[in-house]
Amino acid sequence: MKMIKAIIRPERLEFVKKALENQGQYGMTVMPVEGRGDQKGISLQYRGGAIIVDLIPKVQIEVVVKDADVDRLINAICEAAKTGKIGDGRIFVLPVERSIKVRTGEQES
Amino acid sequence: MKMIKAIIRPERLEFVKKALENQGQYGMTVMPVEGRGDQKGISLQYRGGAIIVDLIPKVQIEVVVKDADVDRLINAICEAAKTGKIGDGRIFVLPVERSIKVRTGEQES
Amino acid sequence: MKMIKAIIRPERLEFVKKALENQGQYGMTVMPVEGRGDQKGISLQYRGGAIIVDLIPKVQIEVVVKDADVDRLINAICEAAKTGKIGDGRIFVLPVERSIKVRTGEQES
Amino acid sequence: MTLDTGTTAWLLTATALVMLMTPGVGFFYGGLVRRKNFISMVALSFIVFALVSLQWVLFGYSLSFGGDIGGFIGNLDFAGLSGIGMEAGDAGYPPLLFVAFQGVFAAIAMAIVTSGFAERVKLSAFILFALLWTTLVYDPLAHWAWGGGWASVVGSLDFAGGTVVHISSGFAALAVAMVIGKRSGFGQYSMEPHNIPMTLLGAALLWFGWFGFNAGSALAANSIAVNAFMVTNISAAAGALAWLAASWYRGKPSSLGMVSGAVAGLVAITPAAGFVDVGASIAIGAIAGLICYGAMLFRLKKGLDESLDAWAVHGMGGLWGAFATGIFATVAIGGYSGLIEGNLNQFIANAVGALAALVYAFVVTLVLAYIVDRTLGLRVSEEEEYVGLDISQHGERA
Amino acid sequence: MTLDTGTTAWLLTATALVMLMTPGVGFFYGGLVRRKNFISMVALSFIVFALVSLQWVLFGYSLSFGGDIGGFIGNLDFAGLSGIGMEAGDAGYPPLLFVAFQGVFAAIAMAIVTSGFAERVKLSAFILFALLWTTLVYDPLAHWAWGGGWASVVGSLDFAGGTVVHISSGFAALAVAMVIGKRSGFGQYSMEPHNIPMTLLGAALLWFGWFGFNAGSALAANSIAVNAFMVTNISAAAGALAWLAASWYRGKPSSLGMVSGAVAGLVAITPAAGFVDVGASIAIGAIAGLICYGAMLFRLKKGLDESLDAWAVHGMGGLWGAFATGIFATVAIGGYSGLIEGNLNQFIANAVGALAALVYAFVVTLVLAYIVDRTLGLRVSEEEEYVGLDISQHGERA
Amino acid sequence: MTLDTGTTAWLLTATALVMLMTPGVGFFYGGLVRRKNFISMVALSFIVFALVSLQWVLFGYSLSFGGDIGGFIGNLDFAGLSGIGMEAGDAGYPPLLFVAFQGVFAAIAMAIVTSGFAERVKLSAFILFALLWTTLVYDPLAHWAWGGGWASVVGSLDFAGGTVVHISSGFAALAVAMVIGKRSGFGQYSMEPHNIPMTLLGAALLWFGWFGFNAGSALAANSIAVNAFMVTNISAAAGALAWLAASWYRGKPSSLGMVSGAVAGLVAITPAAGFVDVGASIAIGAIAGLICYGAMLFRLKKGLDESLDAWAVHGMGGLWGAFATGIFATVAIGGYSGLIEGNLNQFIANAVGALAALVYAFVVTLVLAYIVDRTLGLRVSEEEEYVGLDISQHGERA
Ligand SMILES: Nc1ncnc2c1ncn2[C@@H]1O[C@H](COP(=O)(O)OP(=O)(O)O)[C@@H](O)[C@H]1O
Ligand SMILES: Nc1ncnc2c1ncn2[C@@H]1O[C@H](COP(=O)(O)OP(=O)(O)O)[C@@H](O)[C@H]1O
Ligand SMILES: Nc1ncnc2c1ncn2[C@@H]1O[C@H](COP(=O)(O)OP(=O)(O)O)[C@@H](O)[C@H]1O
Repeated sequence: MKMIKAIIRPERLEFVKKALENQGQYGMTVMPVEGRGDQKGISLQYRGGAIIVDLIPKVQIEVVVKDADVDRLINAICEAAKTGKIGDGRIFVLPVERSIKVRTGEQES
Repeated sequence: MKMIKAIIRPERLEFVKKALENQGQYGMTVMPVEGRGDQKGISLQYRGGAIIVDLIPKVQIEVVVKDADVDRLINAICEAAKTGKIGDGRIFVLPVERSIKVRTGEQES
Repeated sequence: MKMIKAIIRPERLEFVKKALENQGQYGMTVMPVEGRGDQKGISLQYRGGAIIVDLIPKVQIEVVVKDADVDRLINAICEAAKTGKIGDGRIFVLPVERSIKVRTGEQES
Repeated sequence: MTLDTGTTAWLLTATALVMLMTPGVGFFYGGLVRRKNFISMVALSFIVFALVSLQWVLFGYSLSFGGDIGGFIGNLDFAGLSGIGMEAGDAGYPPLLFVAFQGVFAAIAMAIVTSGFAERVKLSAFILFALLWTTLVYDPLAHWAWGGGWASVVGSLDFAGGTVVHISSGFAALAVAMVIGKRSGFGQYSMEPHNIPMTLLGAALLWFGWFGFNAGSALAANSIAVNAFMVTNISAAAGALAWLAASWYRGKPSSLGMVSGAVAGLVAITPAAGFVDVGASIAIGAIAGLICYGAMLFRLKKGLDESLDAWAVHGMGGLWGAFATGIFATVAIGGYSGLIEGNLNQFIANAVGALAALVYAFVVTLVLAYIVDRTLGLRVSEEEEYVGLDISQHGERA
Repeated sequence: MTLDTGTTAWLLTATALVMLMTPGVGFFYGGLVRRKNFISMVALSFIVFALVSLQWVLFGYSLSFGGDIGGFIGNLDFAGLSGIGMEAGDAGYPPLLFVAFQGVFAAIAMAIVTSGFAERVKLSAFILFALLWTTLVYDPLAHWAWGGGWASVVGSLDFAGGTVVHISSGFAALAVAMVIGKRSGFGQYSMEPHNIPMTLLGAALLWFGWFGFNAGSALAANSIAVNAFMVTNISAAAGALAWLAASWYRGKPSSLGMVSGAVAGLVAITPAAGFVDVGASIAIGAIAGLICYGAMLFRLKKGLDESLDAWAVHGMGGLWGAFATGIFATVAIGGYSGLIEGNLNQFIANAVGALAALVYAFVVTLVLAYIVDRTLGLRVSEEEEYVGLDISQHGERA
Repeated sequence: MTLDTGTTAWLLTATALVMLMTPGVGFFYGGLVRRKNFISMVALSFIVFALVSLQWVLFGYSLSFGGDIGGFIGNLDFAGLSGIGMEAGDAGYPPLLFVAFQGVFAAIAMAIVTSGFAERVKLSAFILFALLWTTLVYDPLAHWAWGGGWASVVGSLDFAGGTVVHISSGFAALAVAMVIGKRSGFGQYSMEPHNIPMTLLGAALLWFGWFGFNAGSALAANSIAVNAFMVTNISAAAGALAWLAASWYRGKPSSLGMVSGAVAGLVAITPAAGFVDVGASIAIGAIAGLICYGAMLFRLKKGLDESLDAWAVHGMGGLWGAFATGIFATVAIGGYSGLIEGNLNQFIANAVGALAALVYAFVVTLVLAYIVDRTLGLRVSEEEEYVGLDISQHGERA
């Protein structure tokens, strides 16, 4: 199994969820993150000094899937998350050795 | 080494922590996440339109452990996190190549 | 490719970012987490009972990098994150099979 | 007597101040629950305020202040505010202003009761309950004490509503909690307050508004109002420090303890504010802080899920305040003597008034809650409770 | 007449209460936007308050209340407050107090307009616009209704600013939204309110402050003030419950709907508060809740991004209030009869006054917004909008 | 003179408004610190309010307003409020109301000082310090200016406490910061304000409450109160815009800058509010915004960790206000002339009064802080500071 870890724009989340659903992939775990990459930072300023903000809010989605589904789902995510502008995000694929359902204890690997 | 990544109900966190402690595993990293799986979504509604909320708050625990401890700890987590109802969560096991203690620089692998 | 996952003190984040930048590594994903390890917990107390707080706020950084860069970057992180006191944090290295840029679809592995 | 613009100005202001207390209760409570029920707690207060405001002008005021029926309740002569003139009467301000001022008291009483419903009540059932409770519990009690009912006849003193508002709502919350049952998971895992600063904000609004509550109850801009203002502040201060100290003794001095103590002091001085002096108010507030803290520990030990401690703070604080009024009342301030000045009768009258209200509020609330529970069902489903009332009842997220 | 300390006390208090409404609008709006624009929304209100306060004493007051020029605007005799005495005049309070009281009305009107700018306005352009709007829209409208302009001459009634403040700001927000254009992404993905409790807090401050707004507009601590206070509260309550019920009927009873309904009720009673009785206020509030709810649904259906519904709530609520004043005014309260008492003229006068103000405010705002857009540019760049105005305009993060 | 209900109404209201400022300071400060110290900041304000309220009625009032001892301090004749009647005296309101009104001033002064303790103070030591400071710094200064002490004898004018409250607390915060030392990590990494909207909320409460502070200090509902109200608002507005503009010039117009400027304007007008006209208030506020902004930049450049800028805003703003009163006072408003009207003596008297208070407050605070530090230890341990005061001092989490 693989974990697809996608870091995307927050406002594309709904589209990505829908796209995954259309591919039959419902389960996922989502968390807000901040990231930087090619996107440039911004300078903040408080009463006194300045602070550089180079971490932009993003959303990270983790989906654990069968090996065979990886390509299909990556394509679906890319399509749904893309705006064509810098900051669209990255997808990483990590190996997963097993997966356990807490409620039933059933294992897959 | 392995990373046990468990996504559980927030209100079971204390039980899982205790269970892991009982197994001698104290170190862990925890973060709030939202997830969906077999649990159905809910429809929200603002002044105007409706919004479907299908992401339910969960807690994610990451524990990096020796290979030999994985099964024991998974069992402990499952037992402590289980309520028997849909939404109890999942556990994923990922390979970890090395682990470094920042303070001392000491490495394990 | 590898994912370097570093859990550090929040107030060292700026130093670690700068250190990685000096190494030419700009891209990263950051999220607030809570962790426990060798650092002891604290007892909280509400109107009535007491609550043990053993999860201390930390920041987690994930950086996906080429295999060849791992050691160098780990050293940089360790140096920048270190205060020498308990609670400085851990770094874990996980294998990454591929990396995709959403905007362009380009893949690396 | 013609209209006194100063008194009218002060009562307009006081009414506005008391109005602000109801959302104040909402934020105080809202910070104490889990995040998933934050909106719910605040919304319950707002809904109560709107509902009771209407009930009050339609018939609630008349039930409370209409012509006496058997010492128990008022008649419907003033229903729909018929016969409430705008000309200043004997009091120096328009009678309609008295209606407005009393109306905001009725609202906050019911808002305090939401403590017993926290994080598990079904909205529709709550609305029905709130209407019943205000009509059948609050209105009679207001009549007893202030509308010419039996309690005023026997001479029980309640300056600003220690019995009418606080004992009634506090013990009602207890009855509600017993009928609706514990929150699922109560006692098994901790339910940490999710946003203490919001509770502190609510406490600030309560303390601020309470000046209107107590000093407004003088119904004039005069020296009684001034005394009420001063003793209110001092009792709150003493209560805050007493609870803080007690919780420090047993662990850490929590900010929640401090503001709970302040509210305890405010509750306890409420019935007494027009009758006692500043010295007494220190004692009343400090003892209130300790009693209510003890009551809360007792409640926790008993495993009772009267979730936000309306019983411990308002119920027990109000009870102490009623007794304290009978003890500390001094003829120099309000023309009445209490126990300390040798007037046992006053103490007895106050005890009787308070205990009768306590029993009445507790029993009738128990019955009402039971009836609503059997009919509409007071409680949401387990799944709805799990996702939280914000989403399940309001379709919203904090 | 010498100074009446009671009236002076009440107007000082009322002015302070109305002042608090402007940050109240800021928090109400701030909770409704996305987190990245929270500070911006609150800051706009504060900036408006500061700017308009200065504009008012420099020349705004004079334009509104100076000697009449053609029924349209005041002259500059009072510019810089020259000739505004501190001695109590005929009214029983110092004229300077009237200046202060009216000034906080001017500020909140412009604060309401920020709804149409939400999450996309460039700060520099906003400041220019705010100055122009207050001078060229608000000040003339205040003159028409209260400063001896044509509307007061034809007998259009506006007790506390339903037309001057609410119709004007609501329709101005609509015009602004049309010129500045939709937020990027509007209609494509949901823009969930990020912090509903802050909106509820803002609503609490608004409800509280509105007692100063309406009851203060009696300009005396008298029975008209008392009546205004009472009907204000009842209309708010009725509006809250009406919108709650309507949204319940179509889905869930949201807390946002409830407070929006309360504001709708408050808006609608504003022009009527000194002229109608409590019975009428129930109808006015409830109908306001339904009308404004309908207006909001209409706005959404049309895909109009008047983002925070100033048009639906203030514009349409104010319009209804102006008509309602012409319908429900009763001689027993304020000396004027409306349609129900057979006085068609009053209804017509009110309709004319309201519609003229509506057209004037809408058209002039359209022109002003267009001019500012062509010169400074009303809108931030797409990138700035994406990162949010807190960071891009203020260099801050909530 | 008999009781004037209008004046009594206004002073009751004003006292309540000033009370709300103390939690206002708590939220203003609480938003500026790191999340882990949010509760602590708010709790310090509450604790101060409770402590000082009690100290005031027990002996603080008497030290301030009791019979003069050598021009320096009052005697203990009024300790425990003995001899404070409830009958209206010459002033037209009950003397007890004056006690209450003055008491809330004492509380907020100490609350402002918490700026210098932020994020590192040990609670027990803080409580001791607060009691000492109020008794040995605030009470004498109040006596000097208002209680018949030397400053009033030499004719130094301080209408509402620019010197007594603001110079004293601002320079005290500076002294505290020097004794307690920098926060660990100060200057090494950024300590971003964690919740700016809460600071804006605090600012709204401060601005609102300040109307009670300044217009209440007229001690009557009269034209002086009205003038004070108006100039207070205008000075705040001018201060807000001045700081906003200055920070815009150097970078971005931050909302924090805006509200800091508003507070600067409010501080500076405080001593002047009963003596200057609206025109002067624009200058006073705008210059205050610029001076305090400059002072803050200076403080940062010096690497001084007077963490929340009480010195820059209250200390320096108060100093400017004291001078400004001596410059702009006009006989037409308050019966006194300043420099502009050719009265150099007034300017000198004010400068002397302000500088003496400054030196006294700074030096005595330094000594007190030093003594408390050597005995109880002012500061928490490094580990406690690291986890934050919410957890380490209160056992709570925001
Ligand atoms: N090397 C990396 N390791 C981890 N996360 C990264 C890395 N590079 C980019 N990211 C994440 O991806 C997000 C988008 O990257 P960015 O370079 O801004 O966009 P794009 O890939 O479209 O040019 C970043 O905000 C960050 O969260
Ligand atoms: N395929 C998946 N990939 C990643 N996370 C998942 C996946 N499936 C489920 N999860 C996570 O597990 C949580 C619980 O799953 P759910 O299906 O609701 O419960 P159960 O497994 O008890 O039926 C989800 O909320 C989500 O966070
Ligand atoms: N076994 C583990 N698995 C996952 N995270 C861990 C583990 N051990 C430690 N951590 C993370 O590292 C952080 C720092 O660890 P800690 O033991 O407190 O510091 P130090 O390593 O300097 O002694 C913890 O707060 C936790 O987030």
